[in-house]
Amino acid sequence: MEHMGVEPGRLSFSWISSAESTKFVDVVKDVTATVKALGPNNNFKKAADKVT
Amino acid sequence: MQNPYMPYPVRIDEIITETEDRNLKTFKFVFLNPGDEDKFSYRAGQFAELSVTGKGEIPIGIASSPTEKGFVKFTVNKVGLVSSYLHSMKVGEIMGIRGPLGNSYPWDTLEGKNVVIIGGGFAFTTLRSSIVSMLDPANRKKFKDINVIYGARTPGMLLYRDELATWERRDDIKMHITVDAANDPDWKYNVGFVPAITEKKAPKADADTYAIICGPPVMIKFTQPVLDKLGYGHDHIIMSLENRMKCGIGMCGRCNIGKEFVCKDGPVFTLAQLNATPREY
Amino acid sequence: MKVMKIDKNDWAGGIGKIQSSYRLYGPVKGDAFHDFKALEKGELPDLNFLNTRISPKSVVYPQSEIMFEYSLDEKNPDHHIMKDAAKDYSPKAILGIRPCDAASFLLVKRNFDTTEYKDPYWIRSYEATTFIGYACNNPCSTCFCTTAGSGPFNEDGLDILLTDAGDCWYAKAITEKGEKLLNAAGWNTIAAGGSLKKIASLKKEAEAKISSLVSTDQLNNKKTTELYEAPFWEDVSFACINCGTCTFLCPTCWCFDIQDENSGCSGVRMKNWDSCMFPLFTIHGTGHNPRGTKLHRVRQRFMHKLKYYVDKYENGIQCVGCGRCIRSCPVNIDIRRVCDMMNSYDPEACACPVK
Amino acid sequence: MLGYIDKIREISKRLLDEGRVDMVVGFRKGSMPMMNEPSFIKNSGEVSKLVWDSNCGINLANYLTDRKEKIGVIAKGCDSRNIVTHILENKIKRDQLVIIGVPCKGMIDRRLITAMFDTEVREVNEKGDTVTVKGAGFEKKLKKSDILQDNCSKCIHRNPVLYDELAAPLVEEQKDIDRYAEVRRIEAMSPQEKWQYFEDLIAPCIRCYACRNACPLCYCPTCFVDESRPQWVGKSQDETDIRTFHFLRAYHCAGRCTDCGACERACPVGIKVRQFTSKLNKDCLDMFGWEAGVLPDQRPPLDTFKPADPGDFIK
Repeated sequence: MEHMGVEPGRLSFSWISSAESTKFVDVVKDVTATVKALGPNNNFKKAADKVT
Repeated sequence: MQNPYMPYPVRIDEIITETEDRNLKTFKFVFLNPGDEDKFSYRAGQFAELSVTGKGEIPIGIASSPTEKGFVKFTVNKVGLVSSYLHSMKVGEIMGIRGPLGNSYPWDTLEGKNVVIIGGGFAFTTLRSSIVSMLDPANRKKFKDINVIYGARTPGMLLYRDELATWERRDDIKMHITVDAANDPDWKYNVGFVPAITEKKAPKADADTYAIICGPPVMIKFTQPVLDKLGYGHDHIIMSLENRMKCGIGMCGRCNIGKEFVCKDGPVFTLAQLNATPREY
Repeated sequence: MKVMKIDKNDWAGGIGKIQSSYRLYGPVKGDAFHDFKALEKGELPDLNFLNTRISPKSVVYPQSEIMFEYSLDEKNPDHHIMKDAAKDYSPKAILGIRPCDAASFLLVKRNFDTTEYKDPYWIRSYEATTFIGYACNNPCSTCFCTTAGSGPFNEDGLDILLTDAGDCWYAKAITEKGEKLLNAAGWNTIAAGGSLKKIASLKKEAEAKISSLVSTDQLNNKKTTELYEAPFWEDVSFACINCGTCTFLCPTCWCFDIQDENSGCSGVRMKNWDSCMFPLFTIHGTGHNPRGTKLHRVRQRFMHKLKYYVDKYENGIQCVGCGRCIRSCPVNIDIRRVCDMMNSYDPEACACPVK
Repeated sequence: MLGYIDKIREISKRLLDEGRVDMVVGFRKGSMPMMNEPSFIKNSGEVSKLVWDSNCGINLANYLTDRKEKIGVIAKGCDSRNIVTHILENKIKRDQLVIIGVPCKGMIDRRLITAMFDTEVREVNEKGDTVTVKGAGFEKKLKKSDILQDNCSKCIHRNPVLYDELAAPLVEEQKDIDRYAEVRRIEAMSPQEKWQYFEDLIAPCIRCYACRNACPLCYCPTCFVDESRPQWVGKSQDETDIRTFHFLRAYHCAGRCTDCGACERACPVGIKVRQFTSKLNKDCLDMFGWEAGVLPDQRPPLDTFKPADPGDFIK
């Protein structure tokens, strides 16, 4: 994804057991904070409906 | 220039679950714009594209009869994306219908003739349209004997059961209803596959007798030899086809069998016509 | 009709003038090949090409075209009702179209403009277009237009035919639409008397360069079902990978799909090019596919172009001989070979598989 | 490589005569310069139709699956690697095949040659390492190594990795090839530059799916772009949908792609489709030491777990 031009930080992988609730919360907090800091991603929005 | 892709807006007026497996529902539509009903003037055997906004369109045979006014009816089997969504819709919701499309059963040819209708399963929709239309007091005298052979897997899988019972009681139409197997101890009609019942009940062929046959491929496959045996000429066997369609007006290129478009030149063909085309249906 | 002489020095100026009253499309060179594009103001068409890689059909018939818009928001009084999308049918002109490609529009018109139904998108767009053809002085070895109902100087479907006469252009006005455009361009110097003769001799020269020919004379005499069952289809279709290259590049392929696409509470219904090469094209909701194998699909493409169309319209094959499918097929399936096999097919003589 | 054909015909004839195979899948002479057509022969009288030269780039592994016959197949290095992949993925059984291995010296890039000249290329002949290109009013001799397909020029598996018969002695593999210079160039870009690079790369795409259909790996009965329930990708020419198609397809080839170049060869508008897969090939090599289709008896990295697999990307 990063190779395609999606900024680092927008995609995150984690390995969390169903018992690791605190880790889950931490990861979600981390990821949302990183994504918010990056701001909105317009790249994957569709082009405005063009009429030819 | 009239835009043939523009559906008429309609409101769902009534939804009837037809069969015990709940996979077949009849939708009754009312046109939103008063003038559209007149523009949607059809003959039995034609179909329309049901347009579910945001999902797409599906070609469905018209189940109501031209003699029934104020609404149009379609019976839809739940199969793909659009039909599944349609099954989840409720009375009052807005969608569109586009048509009428295709040719119809050859009513000009059938006038003054004996008509044998052979149907199976949920392919009975345009046949219902035909029967209601022929039985209309203004039309009945245009036809000689009317025989109907209609089969389904079980009694609960028959479409339009109330109407079937009404027709049974009439003496101007001979009904031969059958099921593959009856799970109902009170079943008082035939048991057996459509081809076998056809062999027993269908009138012998003559120049004035036409068979309209519409049903699943396996039924058609085994009924056709029976009709051959009874002496029906291939130009006296009338069939209605279905194929994947999009435009419904002979332009998008997918539904053709040979040079004929099922959507525009069909869906009704005689077996004699089909014999001359590749069997891509 | 009149022939104008265009001094090569007046070329750019004329193009500019056309652009003030027409949306102008012309061939433009990309990285490796030419393609038709809407020309910017001041941009000149690049006529140094044999033919474009992709056909110019998209100028009239875009690959993806929005027909309707709708709202799914029940607060909107017109929710779930289709509304016509805004369209621009102001005059446009396509400059540099090869005669074979121009002829293709006449073939496609038979599909979209019928007595029963008319496709308003195709017809309006077609009628808004002025076709300025560009005669082929140097056809390719894969061109077989002369035996496919067209030719390097063929005028069918054109409003103007441009001929490169070396030191100048000759522009022959074929229709009133064409004359109007020549006026708009300010190209109004009538060519000297010898111009028609010069064009005729260039035409003869070009036609003589067409080295590949197909025979189509027997196609309408063949029985559809016999051709359909001919044994050569296995051999013809073996290499095919069922990509849509041939159909997407073909000027005469018109098949399309209709799709709804939602975005939030609104959406559009559009027409997109489709291809008989794709299994999805014909598959039923039940999963049954009447053209379930690549043999079916390859056969459909050739039967449609070379038999069904011939029978349906009794006006020749649905092919103009541009050769694009031959040049771009990744596995070298050649319509000329298939056409000859079909045209010469004799079921009696053919007990063994044809190779 | 021209000399191979006698041996190929001889082997094919023998296999057909002995009844070891029902058909031989190979190439017949094409109808235009630099093109040969994949085809099959079923009786040994037809072996003379088979040809072999530097225009046999199409990957024949594509033509083997979903067939019942016993097949003799002519396989270059890349074809054989895709056959290995097919065997690993249970698309075909080893004992259904007789592989006629062809040590390969690379295929020529017909698009490159076509683009070199303003007028049409009418005739192309090869002799040894020299390729002679002729057209109206020109004739030019080119060195074969200068006009190879990009993937062939970087190929380090020219010899078939799996074969039953061999059409010629094995060739020397290319050494010291920098296969991933272009990938590294993109890796060094900023996210915005990367985005723009791929946007420009796929701008000409017409969604004909030639790349997908030419790829031996793309054998799904229904491709994700064709699914309607759910519909993953829009059907219009929107660049988001086009990009989604290309990069998801590349992901589906991760750890499986043999860099045979079929996708690029098939693309009618000249998109360098391999730019998507090369990065994944490089990563597979860097992280797992894996090259697809080289080892017939090892599972690919993405369907196995080893404790030593790199996992730094997991938080």
